[in-house]
Amino acid sequence: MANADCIILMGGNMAEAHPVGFQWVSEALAKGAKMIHVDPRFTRTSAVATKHVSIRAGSDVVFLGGLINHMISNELYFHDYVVAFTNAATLVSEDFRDTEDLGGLFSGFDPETGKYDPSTWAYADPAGGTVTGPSGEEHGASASARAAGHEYGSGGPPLEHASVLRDETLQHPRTVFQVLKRHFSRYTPEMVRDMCGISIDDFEYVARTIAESSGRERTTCFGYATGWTQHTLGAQFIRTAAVLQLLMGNVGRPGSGIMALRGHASIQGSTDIPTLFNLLPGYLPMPSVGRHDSYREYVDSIGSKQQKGYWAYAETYVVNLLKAWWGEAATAENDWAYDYLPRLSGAHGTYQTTADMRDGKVEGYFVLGQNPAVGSANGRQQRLAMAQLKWLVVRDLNMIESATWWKDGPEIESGELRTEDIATEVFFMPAATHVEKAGSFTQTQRMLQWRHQAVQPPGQAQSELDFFHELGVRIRARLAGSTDPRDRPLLDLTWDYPPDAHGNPDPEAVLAEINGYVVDDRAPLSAYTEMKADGTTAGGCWIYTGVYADGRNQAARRVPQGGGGVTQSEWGWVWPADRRILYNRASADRDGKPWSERKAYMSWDDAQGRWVGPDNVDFPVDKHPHARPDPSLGGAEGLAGDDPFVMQADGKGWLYTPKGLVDGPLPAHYEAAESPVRNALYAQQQAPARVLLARSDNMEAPSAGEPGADVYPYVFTTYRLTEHHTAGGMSRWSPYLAELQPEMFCEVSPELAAERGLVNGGWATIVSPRAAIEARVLVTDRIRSLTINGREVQQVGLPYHWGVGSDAVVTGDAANDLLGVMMDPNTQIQESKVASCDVIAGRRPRGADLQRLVASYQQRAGTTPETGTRAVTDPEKEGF
Amino acid sequence: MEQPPRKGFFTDTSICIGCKACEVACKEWNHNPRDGDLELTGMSYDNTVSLGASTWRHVAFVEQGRDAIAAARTSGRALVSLGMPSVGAPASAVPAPDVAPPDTPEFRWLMASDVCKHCTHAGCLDVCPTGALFRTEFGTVVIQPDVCNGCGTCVAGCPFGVVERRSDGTAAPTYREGHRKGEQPPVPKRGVAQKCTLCYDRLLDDETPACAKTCPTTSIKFGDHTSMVASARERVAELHAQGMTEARLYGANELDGVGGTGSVFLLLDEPEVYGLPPDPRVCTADLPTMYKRAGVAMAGMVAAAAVAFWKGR
Amino acid sequence: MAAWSPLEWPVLRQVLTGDRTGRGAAVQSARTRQIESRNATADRVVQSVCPFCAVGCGQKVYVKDDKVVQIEGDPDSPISRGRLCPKGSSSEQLVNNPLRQTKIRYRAPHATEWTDLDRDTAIDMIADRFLAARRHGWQDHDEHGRPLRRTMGIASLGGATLDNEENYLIKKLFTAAGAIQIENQARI
Amino acid sequence: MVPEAEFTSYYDKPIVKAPPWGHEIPAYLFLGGIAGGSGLLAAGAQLTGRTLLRRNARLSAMAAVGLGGVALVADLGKPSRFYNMLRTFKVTSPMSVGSWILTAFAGGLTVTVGAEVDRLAGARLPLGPLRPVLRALEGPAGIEAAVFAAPLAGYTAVLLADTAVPTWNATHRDLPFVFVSSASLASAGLAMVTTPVSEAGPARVLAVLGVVGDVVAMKAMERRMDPVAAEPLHHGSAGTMLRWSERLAVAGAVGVLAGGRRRPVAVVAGLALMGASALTRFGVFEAGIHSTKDPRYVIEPQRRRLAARRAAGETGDSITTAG
Repeated sequence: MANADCIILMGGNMAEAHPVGFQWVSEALAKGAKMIHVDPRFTRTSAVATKHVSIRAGSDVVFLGGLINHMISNELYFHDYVVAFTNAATLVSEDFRDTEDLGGLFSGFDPETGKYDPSTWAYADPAGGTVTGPSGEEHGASASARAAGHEYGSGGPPLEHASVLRDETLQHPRTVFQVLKRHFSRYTPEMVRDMCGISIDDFEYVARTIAESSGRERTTCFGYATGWTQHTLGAQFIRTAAVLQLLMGNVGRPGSGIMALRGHASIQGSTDIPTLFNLLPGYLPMPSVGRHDSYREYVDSIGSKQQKGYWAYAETYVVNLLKAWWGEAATAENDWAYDYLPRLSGAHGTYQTTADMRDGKVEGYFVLGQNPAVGSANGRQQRLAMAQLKWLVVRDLNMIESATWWKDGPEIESGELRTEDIATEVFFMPAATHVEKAGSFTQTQRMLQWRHQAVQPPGQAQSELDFFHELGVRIRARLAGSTDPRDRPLLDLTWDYPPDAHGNPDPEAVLAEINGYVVDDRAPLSAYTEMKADGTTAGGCWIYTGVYADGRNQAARRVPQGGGGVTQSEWGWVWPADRRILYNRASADRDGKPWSERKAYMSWDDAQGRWVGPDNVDFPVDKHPHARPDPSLGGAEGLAGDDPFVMQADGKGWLYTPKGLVDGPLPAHYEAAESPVRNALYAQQQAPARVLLARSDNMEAPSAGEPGADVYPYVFTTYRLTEHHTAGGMSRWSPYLAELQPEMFCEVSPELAAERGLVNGGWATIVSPRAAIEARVLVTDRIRSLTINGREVQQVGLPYHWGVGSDAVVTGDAANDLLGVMMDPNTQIQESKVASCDVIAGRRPRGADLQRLVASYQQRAGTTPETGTRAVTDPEKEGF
Repeated sequence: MEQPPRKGFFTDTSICIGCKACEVACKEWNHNPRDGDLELTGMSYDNTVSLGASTWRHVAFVEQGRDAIAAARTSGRALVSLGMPSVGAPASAVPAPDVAPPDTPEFRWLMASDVCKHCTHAGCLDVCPTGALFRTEFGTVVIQPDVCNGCGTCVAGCPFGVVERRSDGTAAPTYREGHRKGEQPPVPKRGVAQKCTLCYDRLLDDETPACAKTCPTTSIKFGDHTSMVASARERVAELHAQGMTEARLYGANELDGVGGTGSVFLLLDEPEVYGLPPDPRVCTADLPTMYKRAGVAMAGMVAAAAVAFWKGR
Repeated sequence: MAAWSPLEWPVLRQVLTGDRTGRGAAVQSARTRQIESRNATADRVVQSVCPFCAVGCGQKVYVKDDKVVQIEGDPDSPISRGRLCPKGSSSEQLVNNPLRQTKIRYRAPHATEWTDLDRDTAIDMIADRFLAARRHGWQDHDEHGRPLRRTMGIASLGGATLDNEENYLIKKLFTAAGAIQIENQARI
Repeated sequence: MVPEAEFTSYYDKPIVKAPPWGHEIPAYLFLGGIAGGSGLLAAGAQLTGRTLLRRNARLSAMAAVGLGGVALVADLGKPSRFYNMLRTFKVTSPMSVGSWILTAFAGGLTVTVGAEVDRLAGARLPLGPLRPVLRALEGPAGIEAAVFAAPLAGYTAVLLADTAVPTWNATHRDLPFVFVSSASLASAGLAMVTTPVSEAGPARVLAVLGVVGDVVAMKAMERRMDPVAAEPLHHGSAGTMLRWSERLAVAGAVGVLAGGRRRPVAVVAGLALMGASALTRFGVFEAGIHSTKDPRYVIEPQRRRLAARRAAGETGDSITTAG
């Protein structure tokens, strides 16, 4: 990032959320770069930005689409890069119909199910027809790992093969480029002004700055965070930026790219080695019933051997995982114990689980270093759901609200729950801090860093590793001798980790298993390319292979400053294959020469016959840039010398997504699920494929144009402050942090304050269809009222760190209680950044009056569980 | 005994992001108790209000509109035209492709981390009767908590309002012991004056002070005082070259009322906007005059007494 | 405290040393002259990584008498260059926080208060409940007779603040047990 | 709304901190003045052979020193470390200088009081062979104490003025005159209360001179101060106290002149004068504390003097510089 000439921070507040990461922005600024912050609020990031552009929350696609349109129509895109490295020249199927043709929907939408059939979005096949997926299914990475905006994770979805039609003049009307041009033509500066509240001058300033800071000599970098992911079309927010960055040639080059700024120490790691329902380690999908009933179906669906790049070897990764888990019980004869894996049947995300819990379908719940009573959307639903559990295990450092809701939660105060009536058994297990256990975190740029243990955990505290290992041992002991086939997976599980001096499993041994080894002699593998699909190697997470190369813990490498080279490669270990910039083949042109001296990184050295540069090339190291292998070849062999996007099935950067996203091949702007603004781009108001959870405990506010929309007239957005950490479990118990931001507050514009009689330092009550909370008021010019479609729209800012309890140093109402659960269909992430509310002066009612207040609003607005749940906007019914 | 060079801070507020890491790192290192009573102040994002006995770094937050920004630019320009001592633009000016002034004139949010100034002429040090305050080998001013008897004179002696005698540590004291709101955390060193030591213990071990070490954006720089002043001058010239005439230095002038400060600041507005005095003067600068005047007055008193006994019947 | 000596009297030292005005070395106390950095006196220093956000800043953990006495930025880290944000700077307080829980607490059904449990009992109780819930929520086949081999009785949330090795064991154990409702912050 | 920071201050928060001093401090200022003045009266009486005045003045001084010392110690944050006041001698610290003055004064005074008490007790104190020594030292000790009497009465003015407290600092040229005058009139007043009119003649003269000095010095001081820094002397409780102080002082002087030879009048006038002095000390103290609470008292005088210097072409001494 320090190498960028222009940095666009959008949908994130980097200076506040990642102050230390922000030093690289500071450094770029000191070198003369520009930084533009596009955000609904003027934050601490804006304070040091070259320019702050105020945008209506949730309208980012309009703004970015406007930029795409500007770059295309003024021919400001990086032509040579686009032609060479993206799918701009690729032809799309004749059957594809764009939003232009279908009133805001793409072809293939089924209003009954609310889902798209993506088959018409495919590339045109030279042999006629379309290039579809191997068995019509995508692998897990694209369908949901993007959950946390993991744009460069492990690549795109599979294609049957990589043979496509291309027109490098970009003139054919069915080239991706022409489709793109037409699609974004309605994203004009005027549209940006009317929908985002951004003046044409400001828009042009941003456009000019990006255009001037892109191309051969310069690069622009984007940074985003949950301001993009937490929307009903969050993945498409990121896609829009990716399209723009590909158009401008800002991917795979120094100072380029799109940086996901993630919020947790190992949130990347917990997606790579996922504690997520839909994934297995290394972005392999959890098998789904009906699609993956047999091993063959499963393996073929992940990656086709005929597609280009490294996903073609997916079967190898699967075999190694199964072998690592079930050891000798996994054999070629039993399909490597594939049948030991449980099957999904639809989404089993945390919010679906919560609903099931509330309905009494879940008995036991482990909450591990997380605080859903405060941190999850619709907190009341979360707490009421937990009250239906038989038992709950909370493992944390502090006595968080998720462990105490049964005695001091908001529902106890309001009388909805009575402690004596709650049958849930609660185990609070004290956890170990990061210095009381050894292990690795994977940070936001995919780097694994090892933490050495400093001291033993105090008292009865223990690490997750020790606890779950011990739990596994006892469960297996109880089942010993069982003949029930359902117990086989547990009994055959490899669960014999050598103990350390204190009798706990050695975390390095776990890392070694993750890394992978030769089954015979336990020799560690040094690269995933060494993995075999014949059962002679095993490895728990193929993308991490190499982290234990040579039997050394590479994540523990700590040469000061990483050894001083440009890539600082002797510090930690970066997956995949210790590569610091992904797709870095794109830092050189088609012929393998640097695009410019200034932005030189990797390049082809004819003399040595290999790619050279400061990094490990993200490409077959000896593949000549002019190599043109037989199109029918798959895997790494199939990659052409100018196919830098080695994880995409055609080796190209995807401006258009023929497969892999479930809500459209191109981004299109839809309004948030709750919005007081009409979508001016299309008749379709909300994202048609958004995921809903229509329940009486998860009501939605009417959107613009619907009766009752004016009952919740304001837009609120939630965010975090630099002084606190998410739901506060690690910060509200710290006196030093608590005193810096001691109370829940809301930020409002002077105009809204005047409208509602709010006083700086006083109290306000914020009401949504789910809940009402109180907050101290900060009236500030940092929040602007915006003119949208000619009418003023007021936004309310709500930090979400506080929760109701009695153990923390500071407590307060939880902003997340206001949120409903409406989700992005790609990621199953809820929309936290935009929703509708009303604000009134004064503190909220206590006791039973609180629910009465919420109910009276619901009545006035006429909301029912069905409100806002129609997939396709009906123009007739909406009156236009 | 060889004297190490004078040490100091250069706090460049133009790159401060208001994260308050300095406040936390300072408290953590110095084991200072939580301050205040955990109430929102309504002063933008500032909830610690000022420097004090337990808050030795304090980040100020100032929200300003167009008029205030214009005024700051004007007052900054006036400083330049006063012909202040100024080194020219740095030899290696940054190769900025575009020196147009940042075009966000409608609004700005200033953040500035304040700290003890470690004055060349330190009022607190001068007026201390017990020798609890002393000037270290690093040219910094430090309180010895084992000597201080809490007379409080240094509190009155500081023109910047830095020193404070530590009482119970909260603004609205309660005497329930504990850490939560409404409770009183244990307060060490109660009753003695407290302020920034510029991490005297860390300096002895050749370590950077906690605040400067943690600062994510290098807004707080630490080093030899002369080089701090030099880089401050370079930085202000750089900003002026970019058209940011509101930038100015505070404490870099050894001819000022406190002989220059060990902690130098780059500000973007008048000092009082940040809660700093515009023209501080060490009180002991006038001490000779005071002693002289007091001598005359005392002589007068003796004379009056003499007259009284001579005339009084 | 060392025995008091008349020569320690600063007034005398003012006269004897050059510090006539009593504003320098003459007034230093014996304790002041012995000041040392607690980093310098630590028994060992351990390299670690900040547990808060995903930047992955390096930390140095100073330990004395098996107690963490200081956590600060690791200047060797190319990621953070020794710097930490306010949260990272509070890490020592996270570890040594007086409010931190170090005891297992158990709330029985309908109880109004916590009680204590020893760890052995607690893990045994959880193992029993785990197996029971697994059994109760077990599904062998879906309505079309296709294999499911899973349990809907157990769910889990969390992992984004945990180690890769921990997440790996959690996922491994839960998957082998047939539990699928495993989620973390990445989706929140 | 978050108030946009005024041009002049940071959310109206104080710039300088008020010293953590309670009412023990003005009480001490008052008592120190009484002690110093009484020390001078005692020495005069000693030299002019007024035994009653000598005895009463010495005892008064001792009482004032004792009470004052208690007040001082009580106001410390760590009273148990009061002895550190003599840990060092710092000429830059009026508090240090004052501590040595107080010690020196109290030293001589204690000897004289010992002698007086022994006399009062009819030489029945168990002094043994020390009695002649005491008697021999009594005279020189009285003179020694007298040497430190005026400094004791006056140093407190420097103590207050030598601070960053705007109103106190602005008085630094003239407050010593106010304080020695106030000390004179108060100690004289006390002598008029304790001593028969026959021996109180010098006290009456000193009282009148003290009142004249007090009123004149106060007026001169206020005139010379920055008008904003002087404001707290006129407003609020400080203003009220200082107005009543002047009234009581003048009334006391009139009483002395009109009827000072009548004991009851002398007693009333003496009490009035003591009241006047106490009010002066509390008033000046309060005014100073008040001036720390509002940043305006720091900013406005400082900006004015900065502007004046700049207008006069002195541009090299500002803390704010362009480079």
